[in-house]
Amino acid sequence: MIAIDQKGYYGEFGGAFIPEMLYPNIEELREQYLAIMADDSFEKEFRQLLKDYVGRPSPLYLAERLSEHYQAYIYLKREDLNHTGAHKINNTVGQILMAERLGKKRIIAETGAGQHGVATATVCALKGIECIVYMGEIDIQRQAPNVARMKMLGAEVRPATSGSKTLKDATNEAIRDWINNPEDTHYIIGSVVGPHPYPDMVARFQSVISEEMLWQLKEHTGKEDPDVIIACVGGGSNAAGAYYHYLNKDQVRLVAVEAAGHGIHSGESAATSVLGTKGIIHGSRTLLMQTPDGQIVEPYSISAGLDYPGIGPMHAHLIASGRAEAVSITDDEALASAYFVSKKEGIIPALETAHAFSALDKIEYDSSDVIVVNLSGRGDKDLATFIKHYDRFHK
Amino acid sequence: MIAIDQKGYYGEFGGAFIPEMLYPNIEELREQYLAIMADDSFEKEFRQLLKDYVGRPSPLYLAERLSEHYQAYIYLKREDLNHTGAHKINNTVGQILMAERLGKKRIIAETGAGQHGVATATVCALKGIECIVYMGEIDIQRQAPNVARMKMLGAEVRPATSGSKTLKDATNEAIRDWINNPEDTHYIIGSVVGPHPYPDMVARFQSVISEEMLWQLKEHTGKEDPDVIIACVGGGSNAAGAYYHYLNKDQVRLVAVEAAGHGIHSGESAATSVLGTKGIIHGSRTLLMQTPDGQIVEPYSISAGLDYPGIGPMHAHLIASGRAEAVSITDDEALASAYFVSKKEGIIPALETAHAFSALDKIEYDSSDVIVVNLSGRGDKDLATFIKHYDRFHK
Amino acid sequence: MSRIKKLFQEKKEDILNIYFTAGFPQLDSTEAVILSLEKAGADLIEVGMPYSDPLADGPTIQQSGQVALSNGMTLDILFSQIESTRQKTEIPLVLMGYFNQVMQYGEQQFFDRCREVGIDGLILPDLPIYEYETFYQDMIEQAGLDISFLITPQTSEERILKIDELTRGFLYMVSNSSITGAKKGISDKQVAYFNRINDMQLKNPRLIGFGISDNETFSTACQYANGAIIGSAYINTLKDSKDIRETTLEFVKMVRGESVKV
Amino acid sequence: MSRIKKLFQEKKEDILNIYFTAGFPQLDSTEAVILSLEKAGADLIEVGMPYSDPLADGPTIQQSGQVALSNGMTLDILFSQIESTRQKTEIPLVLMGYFNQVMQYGEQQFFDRCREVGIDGLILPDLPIYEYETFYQDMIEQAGLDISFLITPQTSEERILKIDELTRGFLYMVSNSSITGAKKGISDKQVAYFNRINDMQLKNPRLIGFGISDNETFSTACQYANGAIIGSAYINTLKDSKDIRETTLEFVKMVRGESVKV
Ligand SMILES: Cc1ncc(COP(=O)(O)O)c(C=O)c1O
Ligand SMILES: Cc1ncc(COP(=O)(O)O)c(C=O)c1O
Repeated sequence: MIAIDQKGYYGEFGGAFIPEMLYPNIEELREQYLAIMADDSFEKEFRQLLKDYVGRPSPLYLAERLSEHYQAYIYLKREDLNHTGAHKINNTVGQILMAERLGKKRIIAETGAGQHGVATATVCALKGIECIVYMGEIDIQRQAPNVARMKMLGAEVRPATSGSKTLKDATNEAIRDWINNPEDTHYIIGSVVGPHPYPDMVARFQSVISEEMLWQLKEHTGKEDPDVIIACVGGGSNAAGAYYHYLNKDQVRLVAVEAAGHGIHSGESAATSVLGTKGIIHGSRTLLMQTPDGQIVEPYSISAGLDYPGIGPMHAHLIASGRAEAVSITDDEALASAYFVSKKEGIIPALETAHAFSALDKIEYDSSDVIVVNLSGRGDKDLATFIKHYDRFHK
Repeated sequence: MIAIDQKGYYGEFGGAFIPEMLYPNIEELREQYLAIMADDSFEKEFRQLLKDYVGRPSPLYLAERLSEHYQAYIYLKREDLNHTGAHKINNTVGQILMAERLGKKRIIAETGAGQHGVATATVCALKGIECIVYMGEIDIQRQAPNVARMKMLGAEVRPATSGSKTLKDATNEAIRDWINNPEDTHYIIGSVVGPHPYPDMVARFQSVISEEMLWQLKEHTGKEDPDVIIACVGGGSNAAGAYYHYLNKDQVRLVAVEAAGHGIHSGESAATSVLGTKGIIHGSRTLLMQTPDGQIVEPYSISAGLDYPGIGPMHAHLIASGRAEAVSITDDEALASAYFVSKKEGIIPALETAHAFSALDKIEYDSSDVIVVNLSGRGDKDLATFIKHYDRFHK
Repeated sequence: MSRIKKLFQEKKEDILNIYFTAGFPQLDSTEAVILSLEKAGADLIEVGMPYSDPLADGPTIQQSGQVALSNGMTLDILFSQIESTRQKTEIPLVLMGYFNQVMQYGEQQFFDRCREVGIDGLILPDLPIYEYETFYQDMIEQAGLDISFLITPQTSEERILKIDELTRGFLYMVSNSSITGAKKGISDKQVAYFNRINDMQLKNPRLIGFGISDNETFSTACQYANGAIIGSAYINTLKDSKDIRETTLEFVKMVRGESVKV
Repeated sequence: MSRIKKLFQEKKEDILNIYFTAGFPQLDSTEAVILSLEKAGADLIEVGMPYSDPLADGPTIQQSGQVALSNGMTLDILFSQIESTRQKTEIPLVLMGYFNQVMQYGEQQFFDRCREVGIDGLILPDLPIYEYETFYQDMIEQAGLDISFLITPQTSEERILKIDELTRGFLYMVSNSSITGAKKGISDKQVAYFNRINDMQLKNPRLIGFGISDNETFSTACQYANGAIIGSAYINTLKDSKDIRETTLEFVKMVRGESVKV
């Protein structure tokens, strides 16, 4: 049985390793999140916004040309069609409603690829709430369109200039902001990471993905279960959402795809499942990339959303327990998949999602298998990167 | 009764003023399009792709903060949530299936904002068909993200370097290409313009917009009819789609919003309803901006998708007959609306669509009125323009 | 009898029809071009009304039109140029342009003025025969103007017969389905098409246009029709011309094969 | 009795606890800093273990940690530096760091080694009391180490009592809910909070930390608690120091109000 316990542990992973300054915030959330989510008015508003504002259900699309190429039934769960272009908004819609009910007046968030920052800025605009987004300086450069979008939406983007100047550091800065503003501020974490109850709360908001997959697969194939679900894992929120209702169905294989950067052992990688060891990052006991002395290692991936040295505790548990298979994909493999999928299906995936597609080249499957790839986001934000590397892949 | 006649006329507008070289293509299409569209297998494939690939139905969203601001019930028809980010794909999905059934092996298209080019490149990738998109040199510059997307999708973008180097000239080039390649090529026109049967065919493919509005409004408000429908008009395809099922319901006001550029009478404008006179453009008798000598005037708008000297013959008829009200919106009014809507609703509209929003400041309505704004596309492609002018609007 | 009909009655082969854009290279070169063409031995002249958006023309003709328009050419200027030139020549003149120009001038007015200034026929490539028959045939006939329609390799036999019936003066036989100035030479496929049309025994004489640029293509075309039409190749020559008269003389000689240009 | 307990038994007020980052400004400045602080009159020293991702610290301490890490500081080096410094001083030493560092060293090993080298107490800001009680309390007690937990203006009364119960040595009273080095001065609101805690009659002595930087803030803090903790202000001084001993002497004098730095 894969489940989270009372204290926020999936097996030995999870918990809430937070400074006392954050205790009231986290405790308030921990005590209330399940009750608030179970409340009828919350549920109603959440579902209505998912439908009318986000555009859910996101389609489940049988990709015929990919299916032919890979000789299997490849379905794409189209989170790229959500408002703002990725799965991230499922969670931010939920959390802004949560923040409203907790009486918060100010929202902070961290972002890597900028999708979570945009999704947060979006729901803050929707509700007229102040929004500050922390983003690594390097990510600000490589995901410029999303920075522009946040500005349009009225959010303030604050650069994180320490460490690797990427997602990890943006998260540090967001936590520091929260410590400094413990009373009126809600921190909308963008993935299934952070102290309990965040991993569980975010997974629940994202679980709408697999909730829809159940009936959509039934409609398409006659049965609820696919043979394989593939999702990329930065922190792991899109994967958590895609796996959620299948976690305890052992017949469904779960494939978690992480970024191997220039190669797993190149020293420039974010392949946490291989390189990670148990430790604490951002308030959670999980797998992370660190030195023997416990210093967190700066990760690398071409994909800002996967460029993170840890994974959510649920995924640490799924991988450690053997429930999920981890696959590591290099920058170039992901780029090749992005070009390939764009031309085969007319869908330009996000760089993060391109890693998930690459797993189709790595895993074993039968020609009768139904494989769902969670298409976590669209690639508009990555066009500059795609164009930069285009010629190298098109001789 | 608003309807097209046998020869492709809406009242005195329409027809097919084409050189003989195009006659076989246009005639083949004219003879077959209705039968093909009525065919079960076509209908089934079209509907399936709209659902699973495009992500239809697009939501009808009650914009609460806009409603409060404008003191009316403002609903947004969310064509921005379609795959590729605008209404254009409804038409290209239909036309690629049409081209397939006509046995065509090569697709050409013109594009202004690049949305139609992207939508065409997308369906060509989906079907594995060669795709060439003509685009004005100026539009290639101001809509760079869409140029990159077309490249990713495997299409060739050919610059139109004559005239104003915008949509009109791209259309000329596409027609020339078609004249040169009359046998294997289908020309996917991107709006309700061009010779009969294009205006009617494109309107029919886009009519899914108002088809959904009927039941969505019923669900939201208890009745099928809104009081007002607002849509921007470049060639007029999103407007045609949003009006279609309401054309003969005179109780529903139709508002057509065109681009006034630097001001209707500034000499830099695309306000065809005011400045246009009857004439022929791109094979259709309609309203267009021209000199007394019949030379077509180069239009101007900040919005590439509205920067066109004509309007589709349906709209010429709707306006000339008084069925639709025309509203002209300047660049700066549209920009102000883009900033306003982004911050009020968390939705960044396309520059084209921003013109439609501006009409809310211009028309009369009651506080009990249900107003649908057709949110024809998202603004990702326009971020550079928005950021360039941002400071001027945020003192 | 119209000048065009007369021409085709008197001459059955090797008819050379040359197109030029009015107002190009200079606003007032119209007369010089027409008189030089006549002098050089053209049989028929197609006067292009420059247009902002000439859909059915290639880049050469487009650009010449742009130049003409920026030189200030208008229909009124053109008509008076023709009117005065007509005093000096009896060569058949065909006006070629886009139908929007006709509409804006006022259809009836346009046709009347054509007649008045001495235009003999019209080529309006984007006026389809359906519109022609329904709205304009009577007006044009009453104005006493001839009109040429196009046929292409894709035109069906049935439709060719219809077009032949409506045409007065000569048929414009598009050599291959492509816009002016686009391709070079004449292929076997085209020859088959020419023969097919030949065998149809149409009532109108036929001129082959598109892709005719020199003596070789002109001579080949003349084997299969009453003559041919040259456009872009002549415009290109005019573009670099120092002396319209001389350039035109050399060009027509070259096309006729009477001398080779050095 | 531990050195910390002894200190608080002997001295009830004006206790000065100074934090520094081990390995900053130089890898081997640890001993000089400790001995200088003692000499200058600090009562207690908090030795910071530099960390890559110090969530609860402000930019000054973060940056000093980065410098220390690039100087090559590791836990093993730090422990041996302490071990040899401990031969020369009896001042109470509290180790401050993040729990991941403890985990990677091995919890039991870490606590044992602390004891061995002469560390007296621990501050582990991201080790919550639930985890402490459940997993580590016994180990730490058996190693004979004191441990300080934090309380903040937001901490509930019930929880303060619980924290007071678990704390051994002294309570770390966060002056306002913000990270180190973030704010300046002490407000009325804070005074109310200090008074509220004072009235609770807790078993542990209390030191006020965060925002203490000079004589004014130190004196105010000392009115409401047994003393105060200074971190960022001292690090900032060290950063520009030519002579650790002299800088430290002047800094402590300044804080104690014994002389004003020029
Ligand atoms: C499109 C997309 N997919 C995946 C991710 C990775 O995040 P997660 O692992 O939480 O789904 C991101 C992060 O920004 C993203 O933008
Ligand atoms: C988002 C959007 N709206 C509107 C238009 C204008 O086209 P139409 O008038 O055909 O809807 C365009 C054209 O590119 C567009 O991209």
